[in-house]
Amino acid sequence: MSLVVELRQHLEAFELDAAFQAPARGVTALFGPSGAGKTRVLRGVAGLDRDVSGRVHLGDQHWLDEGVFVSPHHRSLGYVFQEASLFEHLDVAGNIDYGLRRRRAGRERRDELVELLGLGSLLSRRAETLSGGERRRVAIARALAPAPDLLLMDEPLAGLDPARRAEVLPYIESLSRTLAIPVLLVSHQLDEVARLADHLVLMDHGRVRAQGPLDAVLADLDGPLAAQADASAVLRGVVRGIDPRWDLAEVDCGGVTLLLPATRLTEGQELRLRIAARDVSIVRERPRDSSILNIFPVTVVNRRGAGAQVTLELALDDGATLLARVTARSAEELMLEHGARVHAQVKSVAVLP
Amino acid sequence: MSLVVELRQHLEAFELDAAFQAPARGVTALFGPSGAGKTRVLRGVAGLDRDVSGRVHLGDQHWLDEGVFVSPHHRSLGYVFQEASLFEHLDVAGNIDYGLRRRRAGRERRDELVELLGLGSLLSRRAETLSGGERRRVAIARALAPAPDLLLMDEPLAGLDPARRAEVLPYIESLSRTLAIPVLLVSHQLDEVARLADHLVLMDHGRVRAQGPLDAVLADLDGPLAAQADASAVLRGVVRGIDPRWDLAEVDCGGVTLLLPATRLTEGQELRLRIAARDVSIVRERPRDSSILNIFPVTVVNRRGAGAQVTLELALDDGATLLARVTARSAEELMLEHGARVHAQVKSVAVLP
Amino acid sequence: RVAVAGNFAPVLERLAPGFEQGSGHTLRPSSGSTGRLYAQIVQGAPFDLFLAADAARPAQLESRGLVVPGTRTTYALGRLALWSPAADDVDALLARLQAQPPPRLAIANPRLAPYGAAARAWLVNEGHWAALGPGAVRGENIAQAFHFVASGNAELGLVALPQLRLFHEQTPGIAWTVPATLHPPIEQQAVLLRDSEAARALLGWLLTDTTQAQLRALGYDSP
Amino acid sequence: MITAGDLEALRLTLMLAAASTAVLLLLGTPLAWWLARTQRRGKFVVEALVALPLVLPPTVLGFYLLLLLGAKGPLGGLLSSLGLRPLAFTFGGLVIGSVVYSLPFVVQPIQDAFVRVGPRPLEVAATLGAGPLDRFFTVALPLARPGLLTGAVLGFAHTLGEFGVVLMIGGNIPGETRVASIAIYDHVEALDYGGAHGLSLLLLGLSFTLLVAVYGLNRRVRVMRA
Amino acid sequence: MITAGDLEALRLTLMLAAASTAVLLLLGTPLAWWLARTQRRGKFVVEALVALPLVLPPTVLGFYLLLLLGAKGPLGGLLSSLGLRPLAFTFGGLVIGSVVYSLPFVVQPIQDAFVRVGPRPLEVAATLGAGPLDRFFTVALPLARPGLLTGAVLGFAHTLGEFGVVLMIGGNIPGETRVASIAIYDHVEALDYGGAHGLSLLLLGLSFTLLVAVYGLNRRVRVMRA
Ligand SMILES: Nc1ncnc2c1ncn2[C@@H]1O[C@H](COP(=O)(O)OP(=O)(O)OP(=O)(O)O)[C@@H](O)[C@H]1O
Ligand SMILES: Nc1ncnc2c1ncn2[C@@H]1O[C@H](COP(=O)(O)OP(=O)(O)OP(=O)(O)O)[C@@H](O)[C@H]1O
Ligand SMILES: [Mg+2]
Ligand SMILES: [Mg+2]
Repeated sequence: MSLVVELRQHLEAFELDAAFQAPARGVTALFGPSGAGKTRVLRGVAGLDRDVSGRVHLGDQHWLDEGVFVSPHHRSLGYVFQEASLFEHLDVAGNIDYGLRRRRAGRERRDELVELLGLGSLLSRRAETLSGGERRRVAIARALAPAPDLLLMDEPLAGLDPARRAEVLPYIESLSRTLAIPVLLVSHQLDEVARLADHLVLMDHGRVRAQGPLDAVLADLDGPLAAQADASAVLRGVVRGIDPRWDLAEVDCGGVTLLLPATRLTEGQELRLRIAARDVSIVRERPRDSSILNIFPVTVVNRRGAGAQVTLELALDDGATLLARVTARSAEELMLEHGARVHAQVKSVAVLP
Repeated sequence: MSLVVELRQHLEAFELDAAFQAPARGVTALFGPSGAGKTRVLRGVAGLDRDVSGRVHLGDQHWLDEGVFVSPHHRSLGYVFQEASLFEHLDVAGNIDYGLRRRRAGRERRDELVELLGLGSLLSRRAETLSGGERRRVAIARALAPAPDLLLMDEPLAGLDPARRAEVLPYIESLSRTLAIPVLLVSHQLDEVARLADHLVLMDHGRVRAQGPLDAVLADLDGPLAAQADASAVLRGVVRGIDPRWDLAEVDCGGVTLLLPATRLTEGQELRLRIAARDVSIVRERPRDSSILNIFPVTVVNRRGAGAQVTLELALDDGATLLARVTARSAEELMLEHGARVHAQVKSVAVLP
Repeated sequence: RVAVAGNFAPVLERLAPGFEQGSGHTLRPSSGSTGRLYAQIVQGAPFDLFLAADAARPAQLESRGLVVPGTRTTYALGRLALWSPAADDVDALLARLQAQPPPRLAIANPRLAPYGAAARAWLVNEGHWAALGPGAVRGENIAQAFHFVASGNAELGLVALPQLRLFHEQTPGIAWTVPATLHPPIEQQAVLLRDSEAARALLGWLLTDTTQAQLRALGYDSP
Repeated sequence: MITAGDLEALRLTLMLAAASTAVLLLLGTPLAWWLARTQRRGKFVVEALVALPLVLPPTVLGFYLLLLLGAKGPLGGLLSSLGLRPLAFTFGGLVIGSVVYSLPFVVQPIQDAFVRVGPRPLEVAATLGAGPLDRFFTVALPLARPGLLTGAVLGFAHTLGEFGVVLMIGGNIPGETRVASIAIYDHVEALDYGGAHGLSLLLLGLSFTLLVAVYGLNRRVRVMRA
Repeated sequence: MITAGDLEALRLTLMLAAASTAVLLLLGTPLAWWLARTQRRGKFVVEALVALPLVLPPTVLGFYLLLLLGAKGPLGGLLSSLGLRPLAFTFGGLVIGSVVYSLPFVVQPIQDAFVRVGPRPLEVAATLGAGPLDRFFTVALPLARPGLLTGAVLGFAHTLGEFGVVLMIGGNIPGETRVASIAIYDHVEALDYGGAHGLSLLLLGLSFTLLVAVYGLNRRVRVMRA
């Protein structure tokens, strides 16, 4: 069930007019500066504002359309609000279980979430005595527990420590894949988004500036992200084998093979690697005795950017694309022009699966 | 006026017993997992809980001590709460100006902040109509405008987009330096903290696990951070010159010279560079024709870590320390043992001033 | 300043212009229940003359020494009337007292109002009390008994004859005046609280033959 | 000093107060909810109308109720044409009177409490699949508890002391409509101050115990959950 | 139908209601604040005490106030021994009576509103240098505005209709203590239904206008700021 969104809303001093699609499986990231209208979009999809017009279709369910408005409680969705917004009259367990009965969901996922989010010892605590991060974890568990048909998450991981974040993110992604439900995620951490999202929607001033598969939007040197330090390439690969001696995984990305720390990887696993342009360096000749294990021959196909840094688009031999950010001086000295054959170096430890 | 903190508080299911010092100038980061007691510490310093015992001295002002308790409104501090907590009955201007009259502060800093945080067009808006990021920006402006003697900031930048964050962080740091006021900052973004903080306090379960100058805590391979992907070295340097052709700055870090993008740097400027272990790679021989401009001879002095990755402590020739994270396989193959002479490579674009 | 029992207030108001023109004094009546006025007088309320609805409270004031000695006088005797807005003739009216189920009968509270006490005495004498008394609706005073009947919530009531005379436009149906001999006299007494010339003038005027004749026309008996 | 009749009156009073409070909460809560949530222009006219019974003296209000309920009144006429007994001088009539007079004291605090709950908890509940009624009972009501308590206490206490309306439409029938407030009043009017003091003290003592229990319990509940 | 005396009574009523509301807010707001903020154990006893005047019939309450304030009462005695006039049967006495009787209606809603404001805005204000009084006036009061409005409206309207207490300690003296509610009551008692209807309508109309103005204005203020 893919999600089709087309929303118009008129507020004083703000005009929302956004349209995009989100695929049925995987995470669609909503990205944009503060005040871009991201929260407005989520509210519109959830049906919380009645003064919104347009279309919201989840598969063949028409939640909003000409003359159609399905009440929020009849839309099977989970919403993690930007503020935790816990029920202050209930304890943690009461908050998490609120949706379970109403969505007729079982308790397995709930117990899984309590475990994952470390809420076991907090279950009988009242909302008002929780720390900021604790509240947010409860809010996540509450929205996810009933296993809805759509997940809306407004910066769900803000205020969580990196360790916890690293655990929760993959969980959300695998939930989306196994249940085949779209996830709309607002985040300001592009690295996070990139590691997790399949689809990216860039918003500004109430409008969608760019949208599409993550790889395409991130790699688009003409797109709105190119100027930022966050341009990245995304490679898809399969774990071919694991070297138990060094605990390294061999990941076949169609032509090139990457060596990565094997943590949490299993043989045969499919995965997606985001390789940030800033993590890729260029050498003309393959160096010897380098700690960098991943070095591939590439062809420079594009070069953008002014000032001290430029971004290069590099074609791997199988046609996939890598991005590299280097100083303008290096680009000049190494003659990194269109068609140049060089080697790209990627540190294993910079690529986190 | 340095800050001396020693706080004890007993809550059901949580025991706070934390002591640390924060230098008079610069940012002290409070870092720790959710529920560690960071917010409790800030509240204790602000005097918002009366059931706290211990000491809070800001220079020669004794705010809390045996038999001494100065009311919060007599403590000259600015507090950015974890939730924006705007006054709902006032508009944005009313919120920002609330502290000005009471702390008898001028309006220059206020106008500067309104500019910096992009609040100009929101001044007459009511708090409840603002987006999440907008509320947070107002909260920051409100706390900073009266130029207090101490700043307490509880994840002030959560929910801000990267561009805004990159503007606000240096402002907070320069405020701390020019006014010589300590800043206590809670953050979960270690990269952010590292770029900004001089001093780090690591908390867990209500206690201080480690504290000290940022470089020391981050580089301490025995410390609590070593296991995380965030170990970094911090170098201090002075901008020696700027090459206008490539827009590159030459930064002298006592012995070694780094080339960095010159954006926002001026000649003679002192700065601090955080070099993350994951951004440093090792080669035995200096490669030719590499896009990596910063390559230094180093000596391996220490090696830690199990599994796929190890962290190396590298001594620069002037005695400063770099950290490098490499795969165990590379460490073995390149024989990166104590005493090995190798070259460390650091990408210019990975080092953000 | 006159403290006047609620049931006599409209009568006083009707007659007052005559007094004010004759004497040149202005009347400032404060009406209320006799019990309350009594309590207020004990607490020093600034009244000059007390026109009570009964004889007991003036007597009590006198025994407490709060009155000008020797001024306690009966200024009127009340008359009780049985009234039903729905009845057409007196026989039907009286027959209703024995109807089954017993009708809603409104009386003034026998404990508080002399009219109520009189009503109860008459009902007891006639043998209707056992059937009607416990279910009778009691107004705090005779005016409320009147409201109960006038609004149609009670079918018949024992009210004050002056009420019916004074407001004959609003009182359809049939009324039968209970003979004065069949119930204890409803003595309304007055006492002078402060010896002012105006108050004495008013008390004197109340007892004059012309005034008493007017009161008789309204349904009071003269003492 | 306290007669059997007084105790009877006291019993009746408590029954009346309990019944009225129940009816008040049943009527007042939805009304307060509507007032708190509606965006209609004319809302404040309804707010003013709800407060209006307050400005009339209770006895006068009772008088008008009497006219309304009487055989000739619109409501009384309707009832008797349906073959029903008129409501005046019955317990049911007393409840109606008390409800009319105490309504504003119940509606206003509850309305304020609903307003302060704000839209967010209800939105969250909706996204979790709770329909309007469900949201009302499981979110709005519990969060508005202090206001409900205030409304209930004010309504209950006010009905205990309520007097003018009851006097007018009750008819002071012992055992049926003679409540404690009227009994005390009678004692005062009859100059039986001893009886008045006794019954007043009894009523005050009883109410005080009740109120302390309610407030204490409320506190306990809060503390237990904290 | 409406006499000069009636208008006089109306004027007196409005004055009394205004004065009482002012005193009620002045007394009730700090009391509500204390009740909302205190952590003391005995707090709910005070809460119960505040609600207690409610449970006595107003006339009876008035009777006890009369005993207290009258020339022979302890307070009245004190005053007259100081050479002052006793308060009973004066405008001042009426104000005292109204205040005692309406206090719970004012305190409870304001207390609820203060509780709902919560500690956070006050903490923020403290960190911005605002002392306790400053915080109270610039943060707590504005945020508790709906509760204050409710308290003021209930107090005002209740004083307009207030009757028993005023009747008892006021003595129904024309131009001095004879307020509109009593005037209507007198008309009713005197079977002057026309006069009662007229004055009731006038009072209702006036109050309705006033209430609509207050609620409408309140709405306007909210809308303007939104
Ligand atoms: N009720 C409202 N009335 C008027 N303007 C509003 C209202 N709600 C939001 N806005 C404005 O609409 C714009 C978009 O708001 P929205 O909350 O969607 O932003 P956002 O993209 O979620 O930003 P953030 O990342 O800061 O949360 C903002 O400029 C905000 O000020
Ligand atoms: N009023 C309270 N009563 C009981 N426990 C509390 C109370 N307030 C906080 N705690 C507990 O104290 C611990 C520390 O809380 P604190 O808010 O300081 O955490 P924190 O370090 O700020 O975490 P976060 O990053 O999630 O905000 C938490 O486990 C929290 O549940
Ligand atoms: Mg938002
Ligand atoms: Mg916190």
